[in-house]
Amino acid sequence: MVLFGLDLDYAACVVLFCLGLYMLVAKSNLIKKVLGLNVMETAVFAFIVTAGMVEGGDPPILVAGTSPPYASPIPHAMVLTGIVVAVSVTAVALALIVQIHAHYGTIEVDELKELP
Amino acid sequence: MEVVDVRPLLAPLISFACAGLVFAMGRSVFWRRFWSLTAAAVKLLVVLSMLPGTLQGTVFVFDVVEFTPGVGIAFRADAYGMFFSLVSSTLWVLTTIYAIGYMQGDKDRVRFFGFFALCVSTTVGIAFAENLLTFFLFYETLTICTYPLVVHAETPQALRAGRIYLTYTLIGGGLALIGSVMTLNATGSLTLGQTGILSADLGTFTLVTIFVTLVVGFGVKAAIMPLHGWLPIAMVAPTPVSALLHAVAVVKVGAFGVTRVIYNVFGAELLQTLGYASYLGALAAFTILAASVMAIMQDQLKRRLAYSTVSQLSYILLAASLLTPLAALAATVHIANQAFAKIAMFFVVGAIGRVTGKTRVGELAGIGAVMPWTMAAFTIAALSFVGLPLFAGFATKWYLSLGALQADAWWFVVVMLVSSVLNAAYWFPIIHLAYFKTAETAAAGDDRAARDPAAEPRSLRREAPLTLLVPILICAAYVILLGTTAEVVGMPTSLAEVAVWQSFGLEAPAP
Amino acid sequence: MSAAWPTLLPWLVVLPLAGAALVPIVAVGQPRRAGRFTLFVVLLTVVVAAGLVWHLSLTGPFSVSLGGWAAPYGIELRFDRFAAWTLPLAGLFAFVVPFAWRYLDGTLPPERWAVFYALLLLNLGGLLGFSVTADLFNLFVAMEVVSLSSYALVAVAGRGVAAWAALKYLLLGAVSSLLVLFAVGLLFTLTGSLNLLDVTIRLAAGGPSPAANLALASLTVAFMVKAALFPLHVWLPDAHAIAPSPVSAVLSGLVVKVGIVGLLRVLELAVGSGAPLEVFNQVLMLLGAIAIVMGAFLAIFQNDIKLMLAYSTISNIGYIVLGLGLASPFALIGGSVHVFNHALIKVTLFLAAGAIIHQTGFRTLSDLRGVARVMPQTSAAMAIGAVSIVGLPPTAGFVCKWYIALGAFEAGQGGYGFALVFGALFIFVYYVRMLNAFYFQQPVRPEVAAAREPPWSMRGPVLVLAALCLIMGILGGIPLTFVEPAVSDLLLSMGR
Amino acid sequence: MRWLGIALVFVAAATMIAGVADLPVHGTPDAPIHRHVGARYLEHGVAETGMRNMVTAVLLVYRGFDTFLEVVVIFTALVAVLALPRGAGKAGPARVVSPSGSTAAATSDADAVGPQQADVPVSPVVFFVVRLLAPFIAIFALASLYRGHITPGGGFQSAAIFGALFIALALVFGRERAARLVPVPARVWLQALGPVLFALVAFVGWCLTGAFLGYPADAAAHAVREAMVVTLEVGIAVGGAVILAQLFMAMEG
Repeated sequence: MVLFGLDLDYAACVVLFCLGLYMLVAKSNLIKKVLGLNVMETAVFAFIVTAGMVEGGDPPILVAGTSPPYASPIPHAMVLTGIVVAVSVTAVALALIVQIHAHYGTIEVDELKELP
Repeated sequence: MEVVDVRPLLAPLISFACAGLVFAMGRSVFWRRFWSLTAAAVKLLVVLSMLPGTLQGTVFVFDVVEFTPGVGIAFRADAYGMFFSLVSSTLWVLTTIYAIGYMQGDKDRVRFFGFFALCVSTTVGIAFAENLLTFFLFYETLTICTYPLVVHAETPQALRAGRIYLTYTLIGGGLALIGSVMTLNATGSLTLGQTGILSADLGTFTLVTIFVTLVVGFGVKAAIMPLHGWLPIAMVAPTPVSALLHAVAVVKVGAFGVTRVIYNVFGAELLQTLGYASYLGALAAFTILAASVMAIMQDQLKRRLAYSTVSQLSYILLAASLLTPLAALAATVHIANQAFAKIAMFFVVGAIGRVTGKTRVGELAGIGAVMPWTMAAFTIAALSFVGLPLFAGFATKWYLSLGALQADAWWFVVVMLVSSVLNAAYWFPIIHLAYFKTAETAAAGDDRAARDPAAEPRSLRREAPLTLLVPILICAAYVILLGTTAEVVGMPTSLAEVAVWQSFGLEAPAP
Repeated sequence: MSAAWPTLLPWLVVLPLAGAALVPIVAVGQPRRAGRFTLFVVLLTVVVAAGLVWHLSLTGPFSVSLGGWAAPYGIELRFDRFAAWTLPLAGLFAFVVPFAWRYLDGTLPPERWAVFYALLLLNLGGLLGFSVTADLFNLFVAMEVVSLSSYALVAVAGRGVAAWAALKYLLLGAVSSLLVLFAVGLLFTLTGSLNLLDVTIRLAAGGPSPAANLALASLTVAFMVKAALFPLHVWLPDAHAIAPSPVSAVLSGLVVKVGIVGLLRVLELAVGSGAPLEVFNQVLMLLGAIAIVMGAFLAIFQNDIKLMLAYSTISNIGYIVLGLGLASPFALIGGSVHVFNHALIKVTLFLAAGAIIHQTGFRTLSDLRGVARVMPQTSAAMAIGAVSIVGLPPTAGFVCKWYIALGAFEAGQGGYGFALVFGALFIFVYYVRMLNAFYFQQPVRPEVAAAREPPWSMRGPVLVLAALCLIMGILGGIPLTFVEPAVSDLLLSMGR
Repeated sequence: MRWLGIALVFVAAATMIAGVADLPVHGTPDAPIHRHVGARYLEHGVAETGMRNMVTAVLLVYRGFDTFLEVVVIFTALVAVLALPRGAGKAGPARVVSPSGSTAAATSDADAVGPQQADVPVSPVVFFVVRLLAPFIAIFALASLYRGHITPGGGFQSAAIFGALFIALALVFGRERAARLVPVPARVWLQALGPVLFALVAFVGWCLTGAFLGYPADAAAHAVREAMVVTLEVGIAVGGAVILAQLFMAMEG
């Protein structure tokens, strides 16, 4: 859906990206920061998949039931890999947060800044 | 004509290897002394072996490795480089002997002798540098190697002196780097072999910047007036360091660098037309006079010597800035004259400090009786600075005045005379104190006719130990030698003439 | 045999990564075997890299399409002359691993040695993958392997403090990776292909477009974060200071170069596609100059030697970026040569500092007074490293300063030449403090007075690296044989 | 600090919107994304790879190296988490982890395993539903793995489902009992399955076709290609599942 020359789907992804960025930058709780990071990641994946979509196209599985035009398979492959990267980064981030909590007893950035 | 020869590379390598050996085997006193002395002697022989060839005008060239396209690390032993390396090699031998005696029982001698050898290897490297890149390479290495020597005493003042020394010299090094990079960018080559590689059509901005950055960059080590602050403060180093580095190696490198810039980077004709050298001449003249005045006020012996060095170095810069062959001859010859005279004085001050513990001018009353030979050398050096005939200093002043007249700048002759008077003003009181005053009369403050010194009781005479005395007397002998044999062929002055001919691109007239 | 070398290119990347997976298996019974096996894998990689570089010197750049699919349809690995830097990269790892053998005794419990070495190998594999790939998405995934292993390597030894530094590094690094993925998505949408060369050609055909510029801008910002260029450097000092020394050496010397290689790729992309190059160069020049001065300025107030070394990384990255920004032949050569020289110097410095900390247990200058008396050889390596990081002549650091200053005047930007030279001298202020403390002051702490030289597995690499710093300083010409043609090709394509 | 964040977000939003506005409108079949590489995959995909699901074809055949690096990333995540110091620090909740071979094992044979065994008390309804559905989830994961090249699904998807199943069981039956699903000595081998199998298959492909991870194209070697694909899929699925399980176990909150 296009509105004054701007593709609204892409615009939605950008807005989602910026929301995630805000969460990451402004929130003081570490878990919320990591959640913000995940929101940003989802936004980028959504952007890549919508780019590969075809209006009324079938998924790129060439079996009896499907017919061209097909959605492009490469964005899906990229996003699949991207999701695994997102999972890995989030896993390591959470493990670090566990360490910080274990050592400092808090995961609020403001409190962490005052501690020695 | 140019001859490819490995000796210009060999000279720095010998002292570099000596430094490595001293660091490696320095623990044992014998091996440390053995390596230092043999390396000094061998290097002097290598440099001397090139002397006959140079006198005939042959230039020994050796390219080591390509650094950037068109410029590499290369050596070129022309007459001027030979002159400077001869001076520094002979003095290295003398200073090593002196240092062995002087540093008896001192701590960290391994580090001392190691870095000592490194400094001399860089000095010779600078003397034989074929292009500004190699020159700058050794120039900065010299800064790094002298720092541990300046800071040898490890006292807070020594560390402060080291910091100030580094600030001055590294900023100088930075400027020199900018200058050489601009020259390479402007002309595509950095060789010091020709009489000037820059051309007038480069635009005043580039030429002025190159001149200022290179002259100030090397001028810092030549201790010209506004940039001289580090020299008096660096006197905190042990005397052999002050003697070799601050009277011969480091400061001479600065003066040598400025003269290379004037004669080989710009070239006398180009500077004649541009006229920048006259500003340098004025600054040098001012430095000669102001430093002498400052020297008079110094009560510390070593600081008085330091200010005298500042003023003497500006002789070389003044001579170089006159751009006439005779003045260039004065500049070259003064490198040797000032070196031998100043190093003799430093040795004397060191010997006095070591034997009697006196460091202030006021305490020197009656020292002539206590250490007659040492003070005799001091007097010879002082007379040479004042410029009396038969002493080395006279030759410089004589050629400098001729050069000034050749460049019809008569007021520089006046500067010469005034500086001689000022020199007398700060050397003769010391000699007077030393010989014509005994310790009691000086203390009593009256100036009754001094009793005959010969009648002093035998027990009062405590001469400096031989290892200190011998280098002092050799230096004094050199001062006289340089003074009397100015015109004799084969003597240093003739080498200086060959250097001047090469700097001005004249044909060597049939000997 | 020489024809077979190119097909080994994918194995250059796969060897360390598969090796990393095997390390925990090899170390099941014997934790020490992990270290030996890791060195074996690294040396194998060095041999492959040497063969590839030798082949490169014979035939020039070559590329391998994986799976047999031609370039735009499959992933293509390209070994161009800039990729020759993978040999010294693997070589430096071969020094860091033996150093870590004894270093880990004091810092990690034996059961975690295996995962530590696995992380190191993954880091090496990711770096190699990043340097040789010519495929945009592959670039992203390889960068992710490097970043992920770096986050963990920062937090491996410390308690909460290291985790906090690592988390800051992670959050910033993840955002920059996302920007790369976003740019890859944009470029893929615009051109329909992921191969670097193919994308460049199609972008050029398409003419200038804000979307392409946005993609290049987000790539630039992302790689600036990875390279810790000044305004985006906040994560680097804590991360590199808290990490164990062999890790700091790898992070500061090699992982930071991911950003630089990335910026080179962006330069190639921007050049080909006709994007506004002047803006790109101006920004790089300005930020590079600021980084040099600020990196030096911030370091003056530090007392912890590893923090000082971390800050000097920031100014050295400033050198390289200034070289890239000036985009004149000599400046580019200087920047590219410094990518290797700085890695060599920084690894020497961090390993020497690590050895000193390992033997004495202290990290601050005031505690480490007089350490040169008890550890002369390591302190000598530290001194050589300090002199070369400042860029004084006989050492490797001087080569780049000379070239970039020359390049600055060649590009008519004299001001940057001055900033480069005098910004570097700023650094020497705190290195003089370090050398004074080491050499010219009496030991204060009894532990320092009682310390001895580190074991040979730590001292050997440090001394050899220090010697290399000097050799590479004098023989500045060797890396030129690869860098010069590479830069001239790049300039050719820039139409200069 | 807060205002800096908001300013940064707006700047980012503005530049991205400006850039994105210039993109060709999505969804039209003739957009550049569909014409170039994508079209070729759709056209020759079935013939060259013998797979129906083009996404899996891209993942395993055309861009197999990406997937190799992908498996390495997930392995890096595991190694990263294992590298961090273990155990609760001074401020962590003191939670007594009963040793794995403890009394719980004694009662395992008795069928009366009640919800109270779990660390966190679980309502009987959830306990019963999970126990009931567990086998079916496992079968679905296997189906997704097996039919990955014909229908949507594949290695990563089945790994995710297996991981989720493991976590559900761990929550319901308690961490120690679930840990015995993945025996400690086997973990070291299983976690390395992904990268190692990929390297082996790539080596085989290299020997057969001279190209890294090259699949033999001729009809006779059809079986070999099939075997290679299945090995890769199994490597990704099992390796991924074990890694996800270990990641969960390592997170002692």
